[in-house]
Amino acid sequence: MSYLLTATCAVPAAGAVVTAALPAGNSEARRRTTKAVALAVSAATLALTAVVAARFEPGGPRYQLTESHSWIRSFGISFSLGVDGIGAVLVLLTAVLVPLVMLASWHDSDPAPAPEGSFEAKRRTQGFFALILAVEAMVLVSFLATDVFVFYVFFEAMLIPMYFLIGGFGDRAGGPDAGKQRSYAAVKFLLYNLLGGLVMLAAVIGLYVVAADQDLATFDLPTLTNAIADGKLAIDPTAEKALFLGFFFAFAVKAPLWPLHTWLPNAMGESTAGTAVLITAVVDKVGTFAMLRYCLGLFPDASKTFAPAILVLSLIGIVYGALVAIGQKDIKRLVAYASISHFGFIIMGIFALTSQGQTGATLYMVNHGISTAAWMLVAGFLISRRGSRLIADYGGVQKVAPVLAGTFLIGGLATLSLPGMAPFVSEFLVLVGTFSRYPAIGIAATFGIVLAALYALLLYQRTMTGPVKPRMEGMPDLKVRELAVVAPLVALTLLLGVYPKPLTDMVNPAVDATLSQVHQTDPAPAHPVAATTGGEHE
Amino acid sequence: MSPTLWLAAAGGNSASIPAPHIEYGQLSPMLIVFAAAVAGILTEAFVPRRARYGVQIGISLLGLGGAFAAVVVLAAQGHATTQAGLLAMGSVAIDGPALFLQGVILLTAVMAVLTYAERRLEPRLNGHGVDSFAAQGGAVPGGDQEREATRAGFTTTEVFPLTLFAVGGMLLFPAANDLLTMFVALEVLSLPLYLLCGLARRRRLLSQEAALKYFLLGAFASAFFLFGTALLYGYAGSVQLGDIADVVSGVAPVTPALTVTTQNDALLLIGLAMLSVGLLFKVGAVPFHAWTPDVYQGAPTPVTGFMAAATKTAAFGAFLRLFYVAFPGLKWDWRPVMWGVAILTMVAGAILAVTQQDVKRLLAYSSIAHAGFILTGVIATNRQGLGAVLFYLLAYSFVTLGAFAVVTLVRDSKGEATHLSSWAGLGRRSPLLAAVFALFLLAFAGIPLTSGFTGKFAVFQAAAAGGATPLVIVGVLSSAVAAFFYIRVIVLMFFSDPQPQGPSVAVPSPLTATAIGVGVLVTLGLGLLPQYFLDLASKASLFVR
Amino acid sequence: MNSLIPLLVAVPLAGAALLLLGGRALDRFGHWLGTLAAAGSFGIGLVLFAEMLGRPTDQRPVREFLYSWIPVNGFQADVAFQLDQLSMTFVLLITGVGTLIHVYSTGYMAHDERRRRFFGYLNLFLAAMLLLVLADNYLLLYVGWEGVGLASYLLIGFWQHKPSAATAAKKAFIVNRVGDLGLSIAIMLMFVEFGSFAFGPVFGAADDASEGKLTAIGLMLLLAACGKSAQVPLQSWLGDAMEGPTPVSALIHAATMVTAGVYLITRSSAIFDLAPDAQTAVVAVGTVTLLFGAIVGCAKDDIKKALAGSTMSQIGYMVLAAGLGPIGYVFAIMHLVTHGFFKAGLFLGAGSVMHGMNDEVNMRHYGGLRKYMPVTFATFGLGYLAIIGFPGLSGFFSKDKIIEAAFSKGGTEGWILGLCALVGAAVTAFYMTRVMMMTFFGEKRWQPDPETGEEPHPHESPKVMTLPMVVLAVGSVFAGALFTYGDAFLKWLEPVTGFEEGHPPIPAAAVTVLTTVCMLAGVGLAYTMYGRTRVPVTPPVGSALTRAARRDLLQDDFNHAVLVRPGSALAATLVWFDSRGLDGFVNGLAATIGGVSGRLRRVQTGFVRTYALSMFGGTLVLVATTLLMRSV
Amino acid sequence: MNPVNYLYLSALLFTIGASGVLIRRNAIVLFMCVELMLNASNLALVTFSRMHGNLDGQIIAFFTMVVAAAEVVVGLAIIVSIFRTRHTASVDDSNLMKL
Repeated sequence: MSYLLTATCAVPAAGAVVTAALPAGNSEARRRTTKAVALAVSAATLALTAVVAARFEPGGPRYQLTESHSWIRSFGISFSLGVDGIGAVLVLLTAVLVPLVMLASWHDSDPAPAPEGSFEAKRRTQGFFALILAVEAMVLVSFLATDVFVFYVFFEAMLIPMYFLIGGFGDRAGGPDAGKQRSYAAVKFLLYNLLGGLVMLAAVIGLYVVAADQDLATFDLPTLTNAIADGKLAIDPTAEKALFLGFFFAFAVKAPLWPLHTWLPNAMGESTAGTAVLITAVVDKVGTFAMLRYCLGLFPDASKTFAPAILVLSLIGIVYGALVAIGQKDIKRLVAYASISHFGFIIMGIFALTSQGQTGATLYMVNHGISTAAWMLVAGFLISRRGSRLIADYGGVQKVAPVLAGTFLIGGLATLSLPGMAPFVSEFLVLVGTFSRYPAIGIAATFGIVLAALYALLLYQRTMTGPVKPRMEGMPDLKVRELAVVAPLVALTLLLGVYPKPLTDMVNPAVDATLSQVHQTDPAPAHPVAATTGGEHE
Repeated sequence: MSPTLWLAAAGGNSASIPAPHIEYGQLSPMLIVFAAAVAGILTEAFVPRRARYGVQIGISLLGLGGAFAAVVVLAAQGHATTQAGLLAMGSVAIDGPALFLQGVILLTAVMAVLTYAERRLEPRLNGHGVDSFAAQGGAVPGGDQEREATRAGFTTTEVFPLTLFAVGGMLLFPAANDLLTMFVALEVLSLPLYLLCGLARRRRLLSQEAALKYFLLGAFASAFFLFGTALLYGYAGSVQLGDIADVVSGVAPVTPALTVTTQNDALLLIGLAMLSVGLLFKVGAVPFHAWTPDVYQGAPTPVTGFMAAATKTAAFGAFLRLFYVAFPGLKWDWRPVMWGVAILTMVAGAILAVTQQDVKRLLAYSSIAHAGFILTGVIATNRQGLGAVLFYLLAYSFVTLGAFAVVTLVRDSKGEATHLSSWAGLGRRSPLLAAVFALFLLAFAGIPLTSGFTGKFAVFQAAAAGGATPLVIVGVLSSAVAAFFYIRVIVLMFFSDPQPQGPSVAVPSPLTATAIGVGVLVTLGLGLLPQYFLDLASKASLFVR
Repeated sequence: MNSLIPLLVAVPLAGAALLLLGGRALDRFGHWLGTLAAAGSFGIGLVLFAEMLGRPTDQRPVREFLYSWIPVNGFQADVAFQLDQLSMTFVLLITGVGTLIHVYSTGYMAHDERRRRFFGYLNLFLAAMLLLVLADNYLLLYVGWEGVGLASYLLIGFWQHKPSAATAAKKAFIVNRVGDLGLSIAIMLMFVEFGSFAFGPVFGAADDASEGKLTAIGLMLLLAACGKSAQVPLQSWLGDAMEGPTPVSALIHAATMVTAGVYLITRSSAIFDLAPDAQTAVVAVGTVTLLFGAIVGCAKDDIKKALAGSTMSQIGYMVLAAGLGPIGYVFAIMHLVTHGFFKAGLFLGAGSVMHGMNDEVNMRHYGGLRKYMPVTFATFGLGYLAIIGFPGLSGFFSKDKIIEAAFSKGGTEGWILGLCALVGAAVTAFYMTRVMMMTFFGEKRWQPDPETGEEPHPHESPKVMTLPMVVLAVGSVFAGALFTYGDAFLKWLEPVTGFEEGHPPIPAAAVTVLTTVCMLAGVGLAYTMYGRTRVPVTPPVGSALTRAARRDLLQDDFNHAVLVRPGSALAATLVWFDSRGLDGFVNGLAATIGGVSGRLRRVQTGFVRTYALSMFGGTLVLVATTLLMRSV
Repeated sequence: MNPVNYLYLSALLFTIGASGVLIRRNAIVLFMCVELMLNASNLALVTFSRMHGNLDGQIIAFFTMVVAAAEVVVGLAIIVSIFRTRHTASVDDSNLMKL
């Protein structure tokens, strides 16, 4: 039994502890060591995940590199990990983003003017980076867990470090009541997700009780899903529906799905750009990921029953998020609402129950992570320069800081999923996948792409073009560090747009497995023509 | 009265009253504690004032430690499982739950004693370090006598023997196998607590008021308990839980008297209800909770911690034994009622806590909510439920003690600063303490990887398995509400700006530090690696009859 | 040999990458680098053309599979190119005209400090446009389709510091996105219908599909075409697109990109031929637009906007032709090519004029420029003659064929179309003559620069700018004749698009005559209005129609009233709803709990007897319920 | 004489005691009412003991008296100390802690 996955999760966890324990102090040197250590740890994690991805064989069994360590026998709980294609790509995403986020928020944790000897002055930096690493560790576990209980535990525990990140560290743009706003956002984030989590807890217990009644007292996901698939474990329909809703509610809050989304704009608006990226690009993905793995795997029939309703909600989310984004005055909130619209697409892809939809959704998770990270982080650089989040305060940036403007535009274009960029691939797959089962919804969702163009380009036009606004002159262009953050993201966006095959090869088998759990096959075309790859029809 | 009457009452066979046979070895935990208590009293009588403090601590720790050792030995001898049985003519049971809870109570007591003995928090009085108890309990607050005592640096070392007596009662309570023993145990654990509540060094008026309220209501409740006992005795002709169970299930040999009394279910049901009142009062379940916030607030904080942890444990122990041993046959009568009580307790506890402004009252209401959660496990009435409740009590005790120990450290000129507003920004000034308290709060809130979560999961799981799914749902929802006010405190500590003349955090002696440290360890340990203790609890989860 | 095909795209793409990522180092010679890339692509195009001619007709189309792009079970998208006669025609047009305009731009943009980036964008456009016409499946075509949209966005907004430019750019992109909606839905329909969206398979299986499905696909494709080719109702962006530098207008918004719609329709002939209703829609759109554009063209005083109007209407002709089916496709493409020449020429001429008149665009401030810029005048003049369809010049041949085909549609439909086309011809002649007169004839109406106040000193543009104009002029003169000679173009394209002889109700010669007459009428009218009578510097009020035409026939006002204002209102409402409604509900819930808590607290009076009472009450309830449980 | 009547009496006493607790203000009287409730229980115990013809009830009664005595000790101690502090034995006066 290899310990590779455990190691992958343990490294950032240990790193968090170490970072937190680093000698306190406000000296620039002390802070630099802290940051260096944290960055090194995240880099090591990235290396490990790279190994995982390399060791992963797309053709192989569903879960690979599996390991299982008995944890709480009384409830048939074991700390078991395993990676499937979907998990693999998301693990990679996480590991790639975290170092970049750290690099991007290099100075966000430098102490604001604070009384000597206070926490701000002493341990702020350690805290910030330790929390990021803690979040990374927990997210990794929840992507890798193959035990429902283990997943639940980390799905929940993740909230705490996230909560302190949001509440403890904001960007420099906050007004006089920034602190109040921040803690409001943090509490809102925590309560929403905690409520979701507690409802899920009831469902988790319910699932266990139901399973235990049919002497299958375990939380082991493969065991459960297989038992359900071949009817060894029969959950009566009403119970299944209830349990499904219990799980789905938690994930829908996390994802977030309309109308449970209202915590996201506050959280992303008030926290630092880096934290915002962690929220929307990494943590929220656990929600959509879990829908795919747990809702569909454990409750196939209920999933099918509720799919149409969920599709409608996600459709509303797509349009609603985009429209509200158009109406925003605050850059970061705009990005947040854009993300809500995108999550609509992801969820739609998942519950269209077609292989295009689900592969699309999975890629969407990755691509949205990358592109939004690029967009948000550049926005963060911008905000850190001018000290304001208000769109109205900006204008003509492209004149003074062309590179910043350029990268911001690229981020925007990626967000409106321009063909040739990664998001296009996933978005189109989702649309096709949805369309092929629910044409009306598919078409309606397509209108999202127009709205996306609207909010993305409006934001660019208002901030970057036109005459240079006062207090804009002499705004410095991107520094090397900032370029080092954006460049990889842009590169990935283009690369995955032009050549997504490596990812699709990883994801497809997992998606097929998921669909077979739900007993669904893609609708066949009306007048099929010979499959057309590799130029066969020459 | 005259002999003839006697004989008549005794049914004419007075000669054959058997000489009681007592298993001293298996009763040793209680005996040791009581012995230590008596020794403590003697210390008060004969040891010079200066030396008492040390001696009392020594005696207490020795007594409690010894008792704990005895418990361990008994458990090792298998008295928890195979050798479980009835002692002292069937009036005391020694079995898994009894020993487990006795162990928990003793450990809690040890930590409590540590916090009692803390003398670094109060400013030294002309060279004498003093603890958080009144210089002289009897002296009028602000009166000359008190000033005198204070100047002399007196301290009320009687608290140690009092606590030992209370502990003794608590040890007996969950082991009591007949209603009379239970009643006596109830009183033995309550009376010293009444006194302890009134012995705070600061805010003595509040302290005395707390004592008064606790005492009057306690006495009121035990009156109900006693009347319930009377009625049940009337119904079953015996106060032994086992016999009562037999009579209820109709397997007992029928005597002419029984034929009369057992026709009258009212006796049985009313008696049951009144017994529950006495116990529900102790565990602080709605609507018998009213005393909790006031008493918790007024009592000296170390005492509050001790009460909150140990009393609840003991009371739930008795509660479980009563319902699992004497009234399994009555499930269908008492379970619906308890459902109501549990729901009411969870919801009211959570909701009432939302608007509290005083840390100790907040914790009081949270303890009410937790009583509700534990009740869901009790209602499960299956072996899982029993095990879950045992585990929950273990987890809860240490979190509670730890939390109250932290409260003792946050002080300003007027002593402990318990008003929430003064806790603002604590996390900025002393992050470590705030982090520890946050951990305890998160455990209360049942966040995963803390003991609170494991316990909550266990009881809810048992309840669901026992068919009480609605209770579970109410449980999680009220947990959400509860989370709200725990988080409120965390926000206050970490995200709001410190007050200019806010409280300072006193540096405790190793005593309190140990108590808190152990609390932290147990909280994390039971969250991360609970397996051993879950096993222990489930092994212990069988009552002897 | 096929392996050259990817290079067609790769070369300009590389150029773009180099120019955009390469730092200031490239500033000095970057523009030549870009031009080189264009020329190189053109060269490759010529080579491929040569060797395509070398092959027998049936083997001319070639396909080059690069790699599998998005493989998801049934959904197989490849990166694969297809080079057939149709694509080849476009390749040559794009790279050829493209190269010329690169050269022109080296002069035109000489003084712009962001010149390097400009050429980067131009290269990017070339790459995208080539991808569009070379793709062998609709999804890859989509990439090029939006790629050119992006390039156009970047180039229209090249002078971003001008809010008007930024707005125009955004508008162009958004309106195009609406069109793209159509394309993506069409692709989805194809996927659901055929399980594929590659040209070969889809066209192969087209006749299995129900006409309804095909009509739907066709209409969606038409929507896409409307967006890209500025056809009614999605034409509103083209006028504003003139905010971009003039070479951009010439290349993108006249010669190449805007014709992509025509390409799409022609390429999808297999679908349209089986969906007559869709074809009717296409024809209708084309006809409406050709008149619409022409009318707008008549009213504009801004030379570029006048030309933009004319572009719109000329593309209307092409779309009309394409909608006519096999009788039209060839001529649509033919007109597309010739139009590519003369319209590019005209725009470059306009650019040259502006260059000389320090960027003045208002024709009312021109006049009598022929003496000052002879070359420009000559080339512009030839382009003018070509577009109005002066006999013998290229426009004459291509347009005439279209009108003829329109008549051949047959029935009243045919008559209507034909007559509209004729009217269009007349109007074309009118507004082009107007432009000609106002710009090069009549007395000077030059105005000092509003800012600097300096008088304009019109002068001929440098060789590097005039040369391309000359080349294009030559093209606009001879292309038509060349193509028609022995039906060369027809023979060339027929294998791809198919062709059937049209049979106009009136003899072809008659049509030609009619066309010429209309043309002359238009010229005459315009001459009397603008040649003989002097042109007022300030525009006269004009008729209602004129006033409307000046505002693009109220197109924008319509959009604003129907889409923009309600849209932003809706957005605002939703913002309110989000914070007040949803969030309000949640916060309200929290507040309610707090309120309940506050009220419940009152029970905790602090009076011990109240507590006792609550206990007593509790006991009674407990007893009562226990007894009740038993009795029920 | 039918022992059941003694039960009625004890119930009556118990109720009187309970309502006394609720009605009276003086801590001492309150306390006496509690004692009354205990004695009511004793009466019941003894009666039942008689009915069942075993001694348990009577023994319990003795225990109860002892316990009650202990309660008195503690109770009076508390009440007296409060009286000395506040110079009143009215329970309603001590409600510093509420809500």
